[in-house]
Amino acid sequence: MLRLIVSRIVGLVPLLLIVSILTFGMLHLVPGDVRERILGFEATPEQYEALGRQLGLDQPFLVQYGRWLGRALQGDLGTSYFNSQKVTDAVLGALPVTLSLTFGGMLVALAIGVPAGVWAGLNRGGRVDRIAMFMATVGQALPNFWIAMLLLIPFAIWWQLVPATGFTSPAESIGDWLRSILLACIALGTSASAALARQTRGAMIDVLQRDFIRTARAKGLSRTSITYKHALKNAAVPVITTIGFQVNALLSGALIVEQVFGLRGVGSLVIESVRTQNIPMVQGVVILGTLVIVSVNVLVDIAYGWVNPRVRAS
Amino acid sequence: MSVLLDVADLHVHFTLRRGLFGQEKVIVRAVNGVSFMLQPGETLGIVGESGSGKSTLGRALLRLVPATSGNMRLDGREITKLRGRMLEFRRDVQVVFQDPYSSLNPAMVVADIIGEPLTLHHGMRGAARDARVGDLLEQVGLGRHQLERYPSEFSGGQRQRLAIARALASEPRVIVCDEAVSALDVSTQSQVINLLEDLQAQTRVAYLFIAHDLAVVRHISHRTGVMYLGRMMELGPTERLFEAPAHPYTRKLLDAVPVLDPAVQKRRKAARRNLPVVELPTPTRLPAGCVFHTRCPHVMDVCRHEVPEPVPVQGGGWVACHLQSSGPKLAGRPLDALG
Amino acid sequence: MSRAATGVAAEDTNAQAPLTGFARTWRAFLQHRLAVIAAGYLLVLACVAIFGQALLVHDPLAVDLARTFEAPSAEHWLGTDHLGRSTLGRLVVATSVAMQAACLGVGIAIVLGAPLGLLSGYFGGWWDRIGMRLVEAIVALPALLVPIAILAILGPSLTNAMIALGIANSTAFFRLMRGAALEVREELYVDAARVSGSGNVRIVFRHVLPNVTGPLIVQTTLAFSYVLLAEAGLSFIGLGVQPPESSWGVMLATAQRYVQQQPFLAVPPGLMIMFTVLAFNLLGDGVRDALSRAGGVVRAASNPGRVPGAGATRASAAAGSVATATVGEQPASGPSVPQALLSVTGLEIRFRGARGGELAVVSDVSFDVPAGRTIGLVGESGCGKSVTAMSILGLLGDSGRIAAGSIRLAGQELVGLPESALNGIRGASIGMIFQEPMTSLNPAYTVGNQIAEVLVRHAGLGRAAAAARAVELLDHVGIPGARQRAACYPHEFSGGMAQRAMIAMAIACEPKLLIADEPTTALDVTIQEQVLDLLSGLQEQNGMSILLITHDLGVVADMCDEAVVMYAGNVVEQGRVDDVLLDPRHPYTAGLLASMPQNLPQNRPQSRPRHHDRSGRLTQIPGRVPPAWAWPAGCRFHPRCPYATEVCRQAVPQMVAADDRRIACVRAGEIDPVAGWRA
Amino acid sequence: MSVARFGQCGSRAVAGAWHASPCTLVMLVCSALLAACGPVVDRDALADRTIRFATYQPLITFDPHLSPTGPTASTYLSPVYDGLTAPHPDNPYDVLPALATEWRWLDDRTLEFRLREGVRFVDGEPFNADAAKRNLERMLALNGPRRNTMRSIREVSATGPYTLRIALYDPDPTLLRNLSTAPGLMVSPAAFDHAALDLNPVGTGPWIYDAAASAPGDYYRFRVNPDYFDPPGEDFGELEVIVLADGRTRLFSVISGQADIAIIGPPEADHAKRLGLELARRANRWMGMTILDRRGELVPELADVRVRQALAFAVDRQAIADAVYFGYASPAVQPMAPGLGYVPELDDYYRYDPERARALLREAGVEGFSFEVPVGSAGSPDYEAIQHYLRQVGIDMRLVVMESGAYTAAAMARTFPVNTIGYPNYDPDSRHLAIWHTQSAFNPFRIESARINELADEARFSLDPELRARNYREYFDILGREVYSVVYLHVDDLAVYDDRKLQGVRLGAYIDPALRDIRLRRTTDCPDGSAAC
Repeated sequence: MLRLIVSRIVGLVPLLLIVSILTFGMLHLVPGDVRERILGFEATPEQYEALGRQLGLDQPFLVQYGRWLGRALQGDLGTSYFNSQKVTDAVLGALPVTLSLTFGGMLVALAIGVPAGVWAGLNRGGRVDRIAMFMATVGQALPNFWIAMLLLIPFAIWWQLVPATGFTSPAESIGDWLRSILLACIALGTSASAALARQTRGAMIDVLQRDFIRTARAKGLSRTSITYKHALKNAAVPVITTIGFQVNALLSGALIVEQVFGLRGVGSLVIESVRTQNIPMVQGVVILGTLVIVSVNVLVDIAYGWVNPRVRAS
Repeated sequence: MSVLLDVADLHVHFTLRRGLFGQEKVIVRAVNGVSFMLQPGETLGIVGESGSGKSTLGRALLRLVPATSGNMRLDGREITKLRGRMLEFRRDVQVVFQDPYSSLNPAMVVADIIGEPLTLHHGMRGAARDARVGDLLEQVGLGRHQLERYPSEFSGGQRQRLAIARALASEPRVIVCDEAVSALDVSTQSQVINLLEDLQAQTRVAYLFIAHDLAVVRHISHRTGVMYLGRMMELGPTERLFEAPAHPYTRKLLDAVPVLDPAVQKRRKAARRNLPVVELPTPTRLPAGCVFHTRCPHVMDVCRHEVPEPVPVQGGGWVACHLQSSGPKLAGRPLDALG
Repeated sequence: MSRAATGVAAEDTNAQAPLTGFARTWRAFLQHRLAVIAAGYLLVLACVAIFGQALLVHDPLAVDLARTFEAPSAEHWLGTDHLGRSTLGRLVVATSVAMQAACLGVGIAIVLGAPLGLLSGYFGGWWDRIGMRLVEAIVALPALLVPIAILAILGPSLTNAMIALGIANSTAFFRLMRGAALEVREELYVDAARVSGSGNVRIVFRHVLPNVTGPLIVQTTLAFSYVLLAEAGLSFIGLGVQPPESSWGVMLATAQRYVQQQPFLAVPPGLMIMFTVLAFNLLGDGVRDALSRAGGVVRAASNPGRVPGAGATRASAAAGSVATATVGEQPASGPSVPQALLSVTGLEIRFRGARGGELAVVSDVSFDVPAGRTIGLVGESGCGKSVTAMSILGLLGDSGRIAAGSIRLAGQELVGLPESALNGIRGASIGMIFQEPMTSLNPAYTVGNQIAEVLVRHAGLGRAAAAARAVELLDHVGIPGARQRAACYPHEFSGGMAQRAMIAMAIACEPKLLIADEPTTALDVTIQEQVLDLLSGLQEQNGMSILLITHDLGVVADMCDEAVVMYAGNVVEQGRVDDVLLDPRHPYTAGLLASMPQNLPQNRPQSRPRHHDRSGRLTQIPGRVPPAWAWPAGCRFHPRCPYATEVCRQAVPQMVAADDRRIACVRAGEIDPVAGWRA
Repeated sequence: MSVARFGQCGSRAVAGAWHASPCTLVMLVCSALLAACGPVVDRDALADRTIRFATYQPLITFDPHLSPTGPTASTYLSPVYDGLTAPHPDNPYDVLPALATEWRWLDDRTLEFRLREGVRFVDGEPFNADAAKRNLERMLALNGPRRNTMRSIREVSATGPYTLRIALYDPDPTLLRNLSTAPGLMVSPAAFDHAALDLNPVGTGPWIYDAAASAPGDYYRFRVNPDYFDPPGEDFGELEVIVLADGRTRLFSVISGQADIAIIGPPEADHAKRLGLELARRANRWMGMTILDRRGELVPELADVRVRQALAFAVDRQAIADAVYFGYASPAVQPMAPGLGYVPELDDYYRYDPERARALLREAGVEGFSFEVPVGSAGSPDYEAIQHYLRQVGIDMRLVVMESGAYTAAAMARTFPVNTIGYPNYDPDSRHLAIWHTQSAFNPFRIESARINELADEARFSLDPELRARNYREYFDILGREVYSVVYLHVDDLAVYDDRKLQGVRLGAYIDPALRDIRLRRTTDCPDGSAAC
């Protein structure tokens, strides 16, 4: 198990390196002169040159990348084009909002999707199954920001059960934090739960047809025991993979849903940075976002190893 | 008789990588120094348990996996190192696989499946091709009207007939039958075996008949080779090999196959030696010396260190066993053979 | 048991008019009502996208500042927006934009991802490794950030957004095609094509490509959903379609802006997105389903022989013929045997078909298993032997049931027992082992755990005691190093060891009866020998009875005291094993024996069985075992029987007992069942 | 399997954490839902003494000498910095004393300031003539975006510890006002070389920026400066500026009590009023198009003045003001609001008259033409409406929606024949230099209009109000009749606030409230006497 964890973490290094080269390279393809955007149109050639030196634009690409990487390893992802704000600070400042939404949404999705999927899988073909799967199919088709809009109006505007906007840090008040992300998490979780429910149901049905379930029945085990001991753990294998994918989808969804609630998370940061072509900021968001996703994937892999001894061994 | 196929000291090794960075290399010696010859119109049976390398041997012969070392000659022509499409070689050596379901492309109709080699090797197209495919279908006991059907519309036995028709299409000299009847039910199996025998009588095609079912091999083969963990342990005329096996492993295999006479079988069962259960060696961790020594009831010191060389056996063929070369003998015959 | 359902499909298509793969898929698709509706909806949507603007009553760009934010009315069916434009009109324009955008995005994704993935998967090697690393890297990026980063370079616009989404989504196609190509590459038919002389190009285009188009279509529909949702999201946050261009996302952004003035504005575009994505998803589901139903024939049926009771769940018009089968008639009393431990009488098992209706797959089956004896249930696949065995434990699954007959264990009637009572018997009085020991063990738990579980359940042992007993049991069934092996997972066992572990589990509670369903079929002969010896040894020690289900008559000869031969859901012959094997009385038994190549020991027996002919050719039984829905009237064997007469075509043979034998053949006694096969 | 089984998570046969987890999750989420469904906490109680202002634009830089003027400057710089002068809240052409207590023109090219004594920057450095001189010199040397507004300054000298003299190249009637904007704000000379000055201001203002408690881009907190030279009284509060990109969200933030005052757009205004919130409004900007390509290089038709006039006649301004701006705008035909540069006669000249527009086009021999217009995404509805009206007279205006950065850049390049920037509707001197002067940034085609330049040059180098009024009247008369810019509306800036908590709210010269003037209501001020406010 330890070996699995170590190998997964070591495996991250080349992955992150490739991602960083990709983003660094890609974002340096931006047409036009960066300096123009920073200095405006009235700057002198001397100013241009000085800024070029300051940004290291006079160096070859690899040197630029090497410098950037060196600093990035020390936690410095560069500085905004437009002021002295550190990219790392800006992104880390925005992450709590986005991560709250992502993982809150995941929690909602798990709480709805997994039981619904198990239930539907156990009652394959029954009414519960048909209703659950119909809802899941519809749920998958709902844009989460639309759900967010629809939730916002009654709950936050008419009845004011939760604030319509604003994020409270969990460090300040857990209750306020929950309130500030609740609607967004429900909006995000709804569509994610649909995918999760379908996947769980499929996994459940698949597992229930396996030979070892027949063995378990032939052993005279109770249905409860067969369902919860023998079926669930095996059904968890594909479901856990789905969770990995869903975290990625939820993070993306959070970027948009943030806008509905006017929460200043990574979404606002990146949208604004795209609009102003603040490349270091976009780059920082992509890199740190990737770090989040791959960290989650490592956790997913570890969980995967826990339910699937085969993975652990290899 | 002339030699059609000559395989000498064939090795097929695979490399697996393990560990964090794939730093641990594990070499799987799937086929480990196998030699034999095949004559036109002959059936050579290859028997062995799973992991014995018999299928890999067939695939190496078909050039589906590369040989690590050794030589294969077809009609005296070196075929081990052929490159490219090898059309001429492909025409001469064909295959019938075990699984009649996955060996036929589900997206193609019969005419295309069987017609493909006709187009490739004989340039036949259109009506001419279809006519020839029809002939082939009739030859294997199917009807011309089935030209436009998909493989999924046939039963297991019929599919195996289709696979045989495809193999025949290029008019090959050798057909590798890789467990060709193993997946079939008994009543269908006998139909296919009879078909193979009839075709051989008509076309003098040679079969390399790979199977785990000794009874089938005994029935169909002229000569039989026994493989264990990548090595050929014994090879000889089928009747001799089955009636007087020279290798303890051959004997063990033969003893393990139940016979249909309950009285006889009960006697054999009572006579079995109840050896302790051991973990079987795998192709990744081959025992030193004779690969069979870990399971051999007659194991001698020499078996643990030296790989036995093939020695001729009375009644035809050869065997690679120290008992036959350096073991104790009685009246000029190895002790074990007296059983 | 549900695998059985697909196992027969191959058989039934043979009887129907030949269908091309496409036609079959199409027909399967048409049965998917929701998917057909979805396809219709998308077709309408495509027409709206292409022709809609021409048909509109209202110019979608016609501003009417006097009539802003109107609710739906007869004139404006969906109301008006902030500039007094018809929402319906804008929706039509938006549909056109969305569809074009989606086509562009998906097109880019396919063109970029599919060919590369196909080649990468087919050829493998370095390119594949580099490609996969790149794809892994892109996949590790937060999904929407890739398009956003690309938009940072190209600037926000619809085309750029679509390029971005296309690139981001191309990885899905890359991975799909790579996976499919990898899978297909391993298929035997690709090897066969190579042996036929096909080059790589030909293999890729003729063999690989046609077999991956199905998944490709499914992925395409999913990609449409993804791109539509992502486009809406990007437009919503202002990075996609730019107003005054209209798209669903832009309309939602507008709706959000004017939510105080007219909340209804959010409804039409949202529903439109929902319905369209839903339609694509349903279409994808339908296509996937249709493909797996049509193509699944190939995949599911590629495990021939492994499917116990194949032919079980198929229902069709032919079910009518089943009605002639005799049901529930009490058979003549069996041969004189010691007190029966298990007594099966007049058993009939029916399965619900996929299209409704019920089909008897086993009928009028009776036999006894005396205490301490081994009874072999023999027959080819599809004869109903496994189903019979499963029915004893009440394990027929949801679609099967015992329709008639009785199963008594030591006098206790098992048919109709409630589940909880059966659970007390399963694993306790009756143990069971299966054909595939590897898949019959739960991969997620250690072997020791799974054995201990039975003991906790039935023997009332505590966890620790059960674990200790599990080790003893493993040792007892001859597993070396039992203590360490108990802590191992099934995948760390070889097939033979796993079957020993299964046996340990089955005998843990010292059952009176062990049902062994093809226990050695998946094993090598030398291992088979050991397992059979183990079973015999255990039987000697604790005197349990064994019901052995097998197709291998050699195993019957080795193990059994008595043989029960089944054909097409009926018992055709039954008797002492020497009698049945050496002197078969039923033509089927005789034919079966004659068609088997034989391995006789070197020291030949004095008496060679009569049916054994070493003249050269094997005896052939024409045809094959028909599937349950195609069972003929009269004697079910008559179409294949060389002795068949008109009587056989009509009369259902009854079980007749004579000299410890029971034979169900109308012509029993008048014929020599061996001689006829020689002709 | 039965539905009921599902609930048996805790049954004895089940052991191990996994089995319990679906149940645990359900319970966790349920408790979260319960916890979250209580009433919204009364946040006023938590931060009673803070004025929370929700705006749309994040800080660009706290370094005034590198900052543009405009809303971000007045939102973020004005709390922490003072200039020599301060803008007059009601009169855009007048200033109030600030760090300078009085000033006088020694001649029309020399201005002398008397500086306030005893003022210290928040880092403890004293403010004096030397500090002021070094600030102005730094500003000139740094060449920031608004240096051009100070281009008349020739030399700055400290003639005493608290007297400062500024020598000019030319007479400059706008200097005093410009000194109150960003480039004229005073930074502690000790902080000049701080690399992070752009995020850590060191000024003399009534508030001190609390960097530790702020999240740049998200929210900015300002503490009251206890040593401010002009103590504002105890009803003065702490300040928090919250950035919310979306107007609707900003309104919600006031509704849910997260902000006390917010910039909103016209769509939100009525909703805010219905909820009983107060609205502050001020018409600061005009909405319309400036014709960049008056020589017709890109669009030949635009060279004809009749075509340009047609653009002005074709649009129903009132309808747009009512429908798109919900009444928070008024029809206008000229850039300047009443005051300097306003020409009353023009108001009668351009009325909504599509017939006239068509006739003019016919006269010009133009039969339908098209041109492209860059529009910021927020301004899109306005131009979609205008597009509709222009189409009625046969003009095909195509909108190209752009992000703000690209949009401003496009307005200064020869890419489009017009721009749609909404300039302030006062201060003709600056507008001339920015828009219509031959060398203006927003005059990329370098179109020269001798008479206009002449009128403006005379006016902007003159300290004579009469002459300035006369010249600018003629200037804008020409501009109006020859349609250098087509003006459609003067648009209100809007701020919504909670008057139970705040008083003294009015909008400043840009789209932002005059933050320094806002006072907290004391409990006794509450209309209903409740303690909530």
